[in-house]
Amino acid sequence: MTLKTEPFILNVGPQHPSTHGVFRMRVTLDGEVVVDLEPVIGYLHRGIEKLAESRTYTQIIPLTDRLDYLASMTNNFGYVLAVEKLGGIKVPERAEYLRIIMAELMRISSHLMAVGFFLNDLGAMMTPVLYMWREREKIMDLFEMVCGQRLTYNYMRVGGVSQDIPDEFLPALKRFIDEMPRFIDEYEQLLSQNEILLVRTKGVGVLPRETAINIGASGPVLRASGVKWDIRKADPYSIYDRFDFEVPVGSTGDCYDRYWVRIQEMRQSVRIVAQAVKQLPAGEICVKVKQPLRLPAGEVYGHVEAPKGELGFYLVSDGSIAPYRLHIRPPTLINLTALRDMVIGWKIADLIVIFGSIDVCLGEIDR
Amino acid sequence: MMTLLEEFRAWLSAALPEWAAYLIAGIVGIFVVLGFVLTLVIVFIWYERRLLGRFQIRLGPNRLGPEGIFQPIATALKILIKEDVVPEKADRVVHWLAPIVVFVPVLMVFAVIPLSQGAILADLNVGVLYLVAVGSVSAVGIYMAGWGSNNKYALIAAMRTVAQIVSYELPVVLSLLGVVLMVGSLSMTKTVEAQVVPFIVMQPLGFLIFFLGALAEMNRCPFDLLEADSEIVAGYHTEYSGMKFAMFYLGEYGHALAYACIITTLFLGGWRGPVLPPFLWFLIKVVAVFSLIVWLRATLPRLRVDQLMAFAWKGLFPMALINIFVVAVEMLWLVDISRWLVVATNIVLAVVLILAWSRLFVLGRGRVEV
Amino acid sequence: MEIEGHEPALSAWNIDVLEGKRIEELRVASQQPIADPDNWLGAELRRNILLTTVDYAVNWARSRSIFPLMFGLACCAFEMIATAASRFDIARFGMDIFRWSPRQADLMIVAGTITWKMAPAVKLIYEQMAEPKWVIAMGACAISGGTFRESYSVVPGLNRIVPVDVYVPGCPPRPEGLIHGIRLIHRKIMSESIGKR
Amino acid sequence: MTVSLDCEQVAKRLSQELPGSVVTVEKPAIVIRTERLREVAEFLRGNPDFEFNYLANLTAVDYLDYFEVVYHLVSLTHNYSLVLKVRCYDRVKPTVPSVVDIWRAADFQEREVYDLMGIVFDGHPNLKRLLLWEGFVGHPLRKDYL
Repeated sequence: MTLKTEPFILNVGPQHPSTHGVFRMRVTLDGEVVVDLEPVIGYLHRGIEKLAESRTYTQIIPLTDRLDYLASMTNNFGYVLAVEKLGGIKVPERAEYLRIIMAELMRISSHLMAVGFFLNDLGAMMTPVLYMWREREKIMDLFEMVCGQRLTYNYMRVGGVSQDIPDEFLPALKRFIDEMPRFIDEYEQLLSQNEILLVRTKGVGVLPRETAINIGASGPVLRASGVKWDIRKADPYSIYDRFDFEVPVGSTGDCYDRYWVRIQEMRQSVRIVAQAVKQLPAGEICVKVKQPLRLPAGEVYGHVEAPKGELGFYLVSDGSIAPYRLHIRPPTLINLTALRDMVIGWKIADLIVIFGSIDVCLGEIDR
Repeated sequence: MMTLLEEFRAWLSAALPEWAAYLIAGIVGIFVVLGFVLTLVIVFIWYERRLLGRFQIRLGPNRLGPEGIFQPIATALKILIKEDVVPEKADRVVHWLAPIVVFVPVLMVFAVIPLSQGAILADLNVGVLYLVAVGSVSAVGIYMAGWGSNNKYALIAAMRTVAQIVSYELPVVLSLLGVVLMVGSLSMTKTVEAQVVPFIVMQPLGFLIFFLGALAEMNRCPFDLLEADSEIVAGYHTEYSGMKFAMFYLGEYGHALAYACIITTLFLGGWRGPVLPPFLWFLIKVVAVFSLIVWLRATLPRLRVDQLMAFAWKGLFPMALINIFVVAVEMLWLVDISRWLVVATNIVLAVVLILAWSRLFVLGRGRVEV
Repeated sequence: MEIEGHEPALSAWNIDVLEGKRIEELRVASQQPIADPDNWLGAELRRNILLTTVDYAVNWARSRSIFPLMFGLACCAFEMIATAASRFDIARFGMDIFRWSPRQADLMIVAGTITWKMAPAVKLIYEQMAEPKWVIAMGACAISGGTFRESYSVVPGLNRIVPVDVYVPGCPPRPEGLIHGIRLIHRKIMSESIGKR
Repeated sequence: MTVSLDCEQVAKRLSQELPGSVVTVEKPAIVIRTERLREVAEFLRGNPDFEFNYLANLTAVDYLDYFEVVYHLVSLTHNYSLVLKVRCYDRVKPTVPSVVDIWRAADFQEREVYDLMGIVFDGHPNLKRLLLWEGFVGHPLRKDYL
C-alpha cells in the first residue's frame, strides 16, 4: 500500500519578504523538497525600451537610472559609453576619472546590498543589512554631494559628466577609502567563518562551470563558478587599463563562493578608487555637444561590467534625434536562466538562499 | 516551610469557612502571579525592541514617554482593537481555539516557579514533571493554528512545528534529569535550596543542552523556523489578526519569559544571592537570560529544517544521555569526596564531547535527488 | 490509499490565462481614480468639542504603533528601507516591526511603479488587510505613474485601484519626506473617531 | 582586448564550410540565411578556432519591411566577438529557428523577443509571454503598435 502523495504547488508570490522586489516563483513542492520551479516575471515591466524610442538621447539618461536602481551610476555609464562609441565623441580626462570613481563606488554600494540581503535571507534578523547600510549611507552622502540625489543620480552626460565635484568631496572620499577595508575585514571576520552560514551555504545551489557559460551568466555569478571573465579586464572600456586590480574567481560555484567573490570585489573596487583619486587630473569635465544630439545612422553594442554582470546597450540609430531601437541586455534576467536547475532537490529554505545569492534587481529584469 | 500563600490561607480560614478561604486565597494568588507575569511580558517587549535597536546601531522606540516606556502599551492596545479577520474557508473552531491552547500553558508554567523566598503558587513535589508536561502542550496549539488558517504557508509552518518541538523535547527532558539527579527531588523549592553552587557551574553540559533545547522550544533564533519571516511569510500566525494575534504575540514573549524563569530556577540558583533581596536576584537573572536570548536573535542566521533535526537527534540527544550517565556516576562516588571535583570532571566532559561531536557529525548536506 | 475524485489541478497555462483575464477586467474597471477618504477634514471644523477620551486613547494607540506592510515594488522600496534603517529610524515611532502578512499590518506603503500585471495583487492585498488600514502612495510612480505614465503597462496612479490617504511626492522621495508622510498619517488617525469609521 | 573578428574573413570561411549560408556582409555583422541559422550556430560553437561558446545578447529590431534578429556572440577562450543577423520578411507570422539547445542563454531572451516583438522561435521548449500578461493584445515593440 503506497501512500499517494501529491505535489503541493506554492506561490512564492510577487509580494514576499525575500524575493527582492516583485518576482514570483511557482514552486512545486514534495514536502519541503523543491520538485519544480517556474519563474514568473513582468510585474515591474514599464516598457523602458518602447519609451526610449520617443525620447532624445539626453532624455534617456534618467530612464537608465531606473533600470537597476541599486547601480544607477553604472547604468548611466554603460548607456553614455555606447552613445559616445557610436558618435565617436572623445571625453576629457577628468571626466573619465570621475566616471570610474563613481562607477566603482556604485559597485561597492551594490555589493553591500547584495551581501546584506543575502544574510537577511539566511535569517539573520536585519542586523548585517543595517551594518552594511551604514557604509552605504556614507557612499550615498558622497553621491549627494556630487549630484544632489540619493538613488537616481542622472549624473553622466554624453561627452562627460554633468557637474564637477565640490571641494569637500575629496577629503570625504579619502576618509571613506581609509575606513572601508577595515569595515570589510570586520564583515569577513564576523561572517566568513560563521558556522551556521558555512553549513547553510557551502555546497548549496552549485552552478557548474559549463552551465554557467552556456546560460550566458555574467558578473559574480559567472566568476564564482570558476570562469575568469571580467569585461574590465577582457575588453577594457574607458580607462580601466590604467588601473591594476585582481579579478576574484571562485572554485565550486556554490552560494558561499558567490558571497565570497562579492566581498573580494569590494576590496578591489576600493583599490581602484584609491588609484583613481591619486591620478585625478584637473581640466574641464564635459565636451560641448550640439543639442539635440544627432548620431550618424548605424548600430553599436557597448557593454559594461555592472555590479550584477555584463550590462549591454544595443543602440540602432537612423540619424534622427531619437534612437531607432535601444535594447538593454539585463544581466540578472540571464543569470536566472539556470535558477530551476540550481534549486531542484533542495528545500524551501535553500530556494530562498540560492535566489538571494544570485542577487537580482527587478527593475533590470523587467525593464 | 510555609509558603506565603499558605500563611494567607491560614489567616483567612480563621474568619471564613474552610472552602471559602481556600478559594479566595487561590484566586488572589493567581491574580498576583498573573499580574506579575503580564507586566513583565510588557516590559520584556519594550526591552527587546530597545535592545534589538542597540544591536542594530539604531534607536529603538523612544517617542512615547521617557525612553519609549509606553510603546508596548500602545502596541498591545492597538492589536487588541484591530479587526479580527477569519479566513472564509478556515476551520472556524480550530482557528478560534488555537491561540488559547498556545497562550494558556505559558501562564500555567508560572504556577510552579519560586519567585522569591516563600513565594510560590503551588509548591508541588513534582514541580519539574509538571513543567515538562505543560511545556509541550503549546506545540499542539501551534499546529492547530497552522492547520486551522487554511493557508499554505501556515501549513508548512505547522508541519515544521511538530517536527521541531517534538524532537527538542527529548534533549530538554534528559538534561532536566541531570538536575533532578543532583537535587534528589522533583520539587522546585528543593532545587533552589540545593543549589549552594548554581548548577550551571556544576554541570555546564546539562545547561548548554537545556538552553539550546529551550531556544528551539520557544522557536527563537537560531531555530526560529516557525515564523521564519524570510521563507514562510509569517509562519503559523499568517492568518491571524486582532485579539487572536495579540495572544500569539504575547504568547511568544510569555514563552521566552517562562523559559528564562525555568533556567534561572534550575541552573542559576533561583532567588539565592548574597546581598540583594531574593526577589531582586530572581529578576536580575531572568533579565540576564532574556538578554542572551535577544542577543542570539539579533546575530545568528537560521538553521534549515533537516539540519535542525540532525542537530537535535545526532547532537543534543546522545550528549544528554552521556551527561546523565556521568552525573549519575558522580552522584554515587565523587560528591562525597569534594564538590569541586564534580565541577572539574563535568567541564572536561563538556569540552571533550563538544569537540568530538563537532568533528564527527556534519549537519545535513541534504540535496535529495529528484 | 488512493485519493480519487480529485479534479486535476489547473495547468500552469490556464492559471496564466485566468490571471490575464483578471488583469484585463481590473484594467477596464479602473479608468477613474477612487476618491481619497478625506472625510476627516470636514469633521475637524464641525466637531470643535474635545475628543472623547475613548477616541483619544484609541487614536493614540493606533497612531503611535503602526505596523507597516512592506510593499516595495521598485526604487522607492530602497528609500523606504533606508527610512527603516539606522540613520532615519522609524522604529522611534514604534514602526520597527515590519509585518509581511497583510492581516496584521495597518499601513500599506506602496513604493514604486504599479504595472497592470501587479494591480490585482495590490488590490487583493489591500482587501486582505484588517480594518483600520491606511495607504501611503510613495513616489511619483505610485501617485501618477511618474516618468512611465504613458507606457502601455503602467497604472497611471495608485488611486485607480486603492483609496490613498497620503501622497508622498519625489522620485524617490527622501526618507525625511516619507517620515513627514507618516506624521501626516498620525495626524489623520488622531482626528478620527470610532463612531464614524 | 576583445577582438571583433573581421566579417569578410568569417563570411568567406562560412561560405566555404557551409555553402550558401551567408546572404550579405553589413559592416559590423554577417547576415545569415534564416533556415541555415542552426547549422551556422553549431559550426561557430564547435569549430576549434572560433569556439563561440557564449551568447552575450539576443534581440530583434523591426525595420518595417522586415524583422531582424541580432545575435552577439563571444568566445571566452579566444576572446573573439562576432555579430550574426537573421532576417524574416513575413510580417504576419515571422518565424526563426530557436537556438536554445545550442546556447541556453537564449531561453528567456527569445521568450522576451516573442513577447514584445511577436517573432515565433520554433523549437523553443516553452515559448510563452515573458513580461506581459496572457490576455495582452499585440506586441508593443513593433513600430506599427500604437
